[in-house]
Amino acid sequence: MRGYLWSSNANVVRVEDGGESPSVCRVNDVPTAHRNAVVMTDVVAMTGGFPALAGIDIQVAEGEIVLLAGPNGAGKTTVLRVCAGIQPIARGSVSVLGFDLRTDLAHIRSNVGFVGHRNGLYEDLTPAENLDFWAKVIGASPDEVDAAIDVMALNARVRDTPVSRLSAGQRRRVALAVLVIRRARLWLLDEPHAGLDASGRDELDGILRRAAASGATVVLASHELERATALATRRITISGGVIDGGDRNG
Amino acid sequence: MANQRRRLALSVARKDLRIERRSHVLTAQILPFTLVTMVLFAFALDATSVLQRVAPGLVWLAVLFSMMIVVQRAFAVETADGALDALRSAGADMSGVFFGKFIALVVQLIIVEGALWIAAVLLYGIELRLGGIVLLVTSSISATCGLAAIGTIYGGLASGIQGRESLLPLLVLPVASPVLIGATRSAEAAFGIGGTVASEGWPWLGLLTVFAVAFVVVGSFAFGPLVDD
Amino acid sequence: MTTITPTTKSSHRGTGTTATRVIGLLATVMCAWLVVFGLILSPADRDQGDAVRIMYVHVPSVWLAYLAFIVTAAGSAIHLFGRRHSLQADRVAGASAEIGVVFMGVTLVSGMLWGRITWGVYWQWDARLTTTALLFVSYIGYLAVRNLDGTREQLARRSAIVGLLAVLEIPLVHWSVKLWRSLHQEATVLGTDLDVSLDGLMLFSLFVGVVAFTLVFVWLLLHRARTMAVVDLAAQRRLDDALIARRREGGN
Amino acid sequence: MSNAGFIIGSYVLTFGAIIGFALRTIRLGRKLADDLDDSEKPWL
Repeated sequence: MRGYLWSSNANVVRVEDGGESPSVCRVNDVPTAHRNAVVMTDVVAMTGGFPALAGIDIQVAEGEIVLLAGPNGAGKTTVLRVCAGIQPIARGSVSVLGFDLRTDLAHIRSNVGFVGHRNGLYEDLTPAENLDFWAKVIGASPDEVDAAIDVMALNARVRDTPVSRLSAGQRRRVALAVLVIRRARLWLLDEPHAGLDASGRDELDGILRRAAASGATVVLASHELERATALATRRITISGGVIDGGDRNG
Repeated sequence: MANQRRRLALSVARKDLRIERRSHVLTAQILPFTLVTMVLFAFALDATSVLQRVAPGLVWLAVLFSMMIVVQRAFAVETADGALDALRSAGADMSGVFFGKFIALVVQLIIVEGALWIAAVLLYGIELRLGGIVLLVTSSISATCGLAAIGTIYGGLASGIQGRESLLPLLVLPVASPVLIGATRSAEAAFGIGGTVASEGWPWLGLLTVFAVAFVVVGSFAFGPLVDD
Repeated sequence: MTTITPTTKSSHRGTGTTATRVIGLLATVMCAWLVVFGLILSPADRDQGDAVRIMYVHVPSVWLAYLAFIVTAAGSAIHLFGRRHSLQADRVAGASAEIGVVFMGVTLVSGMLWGRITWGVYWQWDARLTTTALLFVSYIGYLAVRNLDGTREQLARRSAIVGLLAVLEIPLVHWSVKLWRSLHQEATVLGTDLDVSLDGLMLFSLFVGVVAFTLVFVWLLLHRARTMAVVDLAAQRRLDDALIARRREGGN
Repeated sequence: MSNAGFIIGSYVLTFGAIIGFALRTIRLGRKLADDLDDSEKPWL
C-alpha cells in the first residue's frame, strides 16, 4: 500500500494502482519513468450543450502541483470535474491514477478528491460532525480524523461551530480535511484561494505543499496567478477549451 | 459489502436526523403546518359528524402534503453545499445513501403521523378502539415505508435539477395513491368508522406491505442511476 | 390531411418511407371503416341503445394506451439493461409514451361521455376509470422528466427508470383501486356496468377499431421516433459546429 | 340515433386528437428532416 497523507497506518485496504498508464506523452515534459496521475487525450466534454472542452490533451505526473491557468470560461473547472469522474466526456480518453474513466469510474472516484465552489459540507453540522460523518462513510479511524484536524489547523472553537457560521477559509480547510480523511491521492481544487485572507492563503499553500510532499498530486485552477505559480511545479494554460498554443511547458 | 452499506445507511440516517434536531425545521415549521391543515379541514367541512367520518382520510392527506415538504427539505440539505455530489464523487455506495435517507424520512414521517393522530383525536373527536391499535400501528408503518421509499426515489431525481420543485408532487402523488387508499381504509377499520370492523383492515395492510417492499427494493437499485450524472 | 408538395431533393419527404406511407394509408382506410361500422352499420345495443357506439373508439383507444405504455417500458428496459444503452430504444420509449398519453386522454374523454349517457354522470369512481386517470397523470410526469435539463445520456437513463417505475405502478394502482371499489358496493348500484353482450357485427366493429388504432399507433410511433432521431442528430451537429467555434476561440 | 351529440362528439374528439397529434408530428418531422440528405436519415 502506498503511503497516504499523514495516515500511513490506515487499516482499510485501498484500491491499488492499475499499473503504468499507457505512455501517450507527445511532449517531452513528462519523463516516461514517472507514473501519470492524469492523462487526458483529445477530450471533448459538454456542459449544457456547450463544448467546455474542445479536444484537450493534458498529462500530470504523480506528485506534481499543477496550476491550470486561463481566462474565465476557458474550461478549467471542466477539466477538474472530468478528472474527478463527475463530468461525462463526449469524446477522447481519460486515465486517472491508471484507471480508465470509462471503465473504472468507481476506482477513480474513491481515490480522487474534488473541492469546487461548493465545499460539500452539511451547513447545519459542525466541522467535527462533518468529519465524523465522512470517517464513518469511509471507515476511517478517529485517529485519522484527529490527524486531519491537526493538519488543517482547525482549533476547538472552529471544530464546534456550525459550518454555516464559518468563514470561507475555514470552510475550505474543513473540505480539505475531508480529502485527507478520504485519503485522496489526487486533489482537484477549483479556485482554492478565492475568499481567503493573506494568512489563509499562506496556510493553504503550506497544506498543499505538504500534501504533494507526502505523495498526493494536486491540480488547482486559480486566478491568483502569482501566488499559484509560486506554489505550482508546473503551469498549464487553457483557452477556449484547449491547451493554449505554446504554453505546454509552462 | 453489505456491512459497509449498512454502516453508510446508518451514518446518513443519523446525520439527517441530527440536522433535523439542530435546525428544528420539522418541529418549528412542518408540524405547525400540518396542524393548521387539520384546523382548516374542520373549517372547510364544518360538521363534526362529517369530520369524524373522514378523519382518517384527512390525516393521510395531511401526511402526503407534509411529506412533500419533508422530502424537499431532506434533499435541500444535500444540495445546498453540494454534499450529495461530494458523496457521489467519493464513490459512496448510492443504495446505502438511499437506505439512509429512507430511514431518516420514515422517522420524520412517523413523528408527523403521531402528531396528526393526536390532533385528530383531540380536534375531531374520533376514538381509537383497543382492538384497532395493532392494525393502526402496523398499517401506518407499512404505509410510511412505502411513502418514504417513493419520496426518496423521486426526491433524489428532482434534487439534481434546479427550478423543478413542482415536478415532485406531479411524480409522487399518482404513485402514492395506493398508499392513500390503503392507509385510509385500514385506519377507518382501526377506528371503527362507518361501522367497519378491525378485520376489514387486514387486506389493506397486505396491499401497503407489498407496495412498501416493491418500492424499497426498486429504490435501492434505481436511486444511484437517478442521482448520478 | 395536408397538401402534398412535389418532393424536391429527396424521394422520401420528412420522416416518411414507403413503409410508413403504406401503413398510413391502411390506417386511414381502417379508420374510415371504423366510422362507417361504428356509427352506421353496427346495431344499437339492447340495453345501452346507441351509446354502445362509443365503445368502438373507447375500447381500442384504452387498449392502445396500455400497449403504448408496455412499449415504453420495453424500450426503457432495453436502454437501461442493454449493452449498448441504445438511444434508439429510448426514443421509441419516449415516442410511445407520448402516443399513449394522447390515447389515454381520448379514452378518458370518450369514457366520460359514455358514462354520461349510461350512468347519467360524467364520472364514477369505478376502478377502471380511476386507475386510468391516475396513470394518465403518471405518464404526464414521465413526459415532464423527459423534458428536463441534462446530457442526452443522463436524460435517457433517468426517463428509462421513471418509465419502468410507472409500469410497476400499473398493477399496484389497479389492485388498490379495485380493492377500494369492491369494499364499497354502493358504487355499482348506480348504473349498468359498461360491459355489453356483443353480437357478431358489434364484435367485428370492435375488431376493426383495434386494428385501425394499432395501425395508427405503429404509424405514429415510426414518425415520432424518427423525428426524435432527427432532433438528436441536429443536436449532434450543433455540437460539431460549437466545437469548431470553440477551437477557434482558443486560437488553435 | 339517441344521444347523437355525445356519440358523434366522442368520435370527433377521438379522431381530432389523433389527427392533431399526427399533424404535429409530421410537420415537425418535415421541418427538421427536409434539411437532411437521404443518406443522413438513420431510418433509410
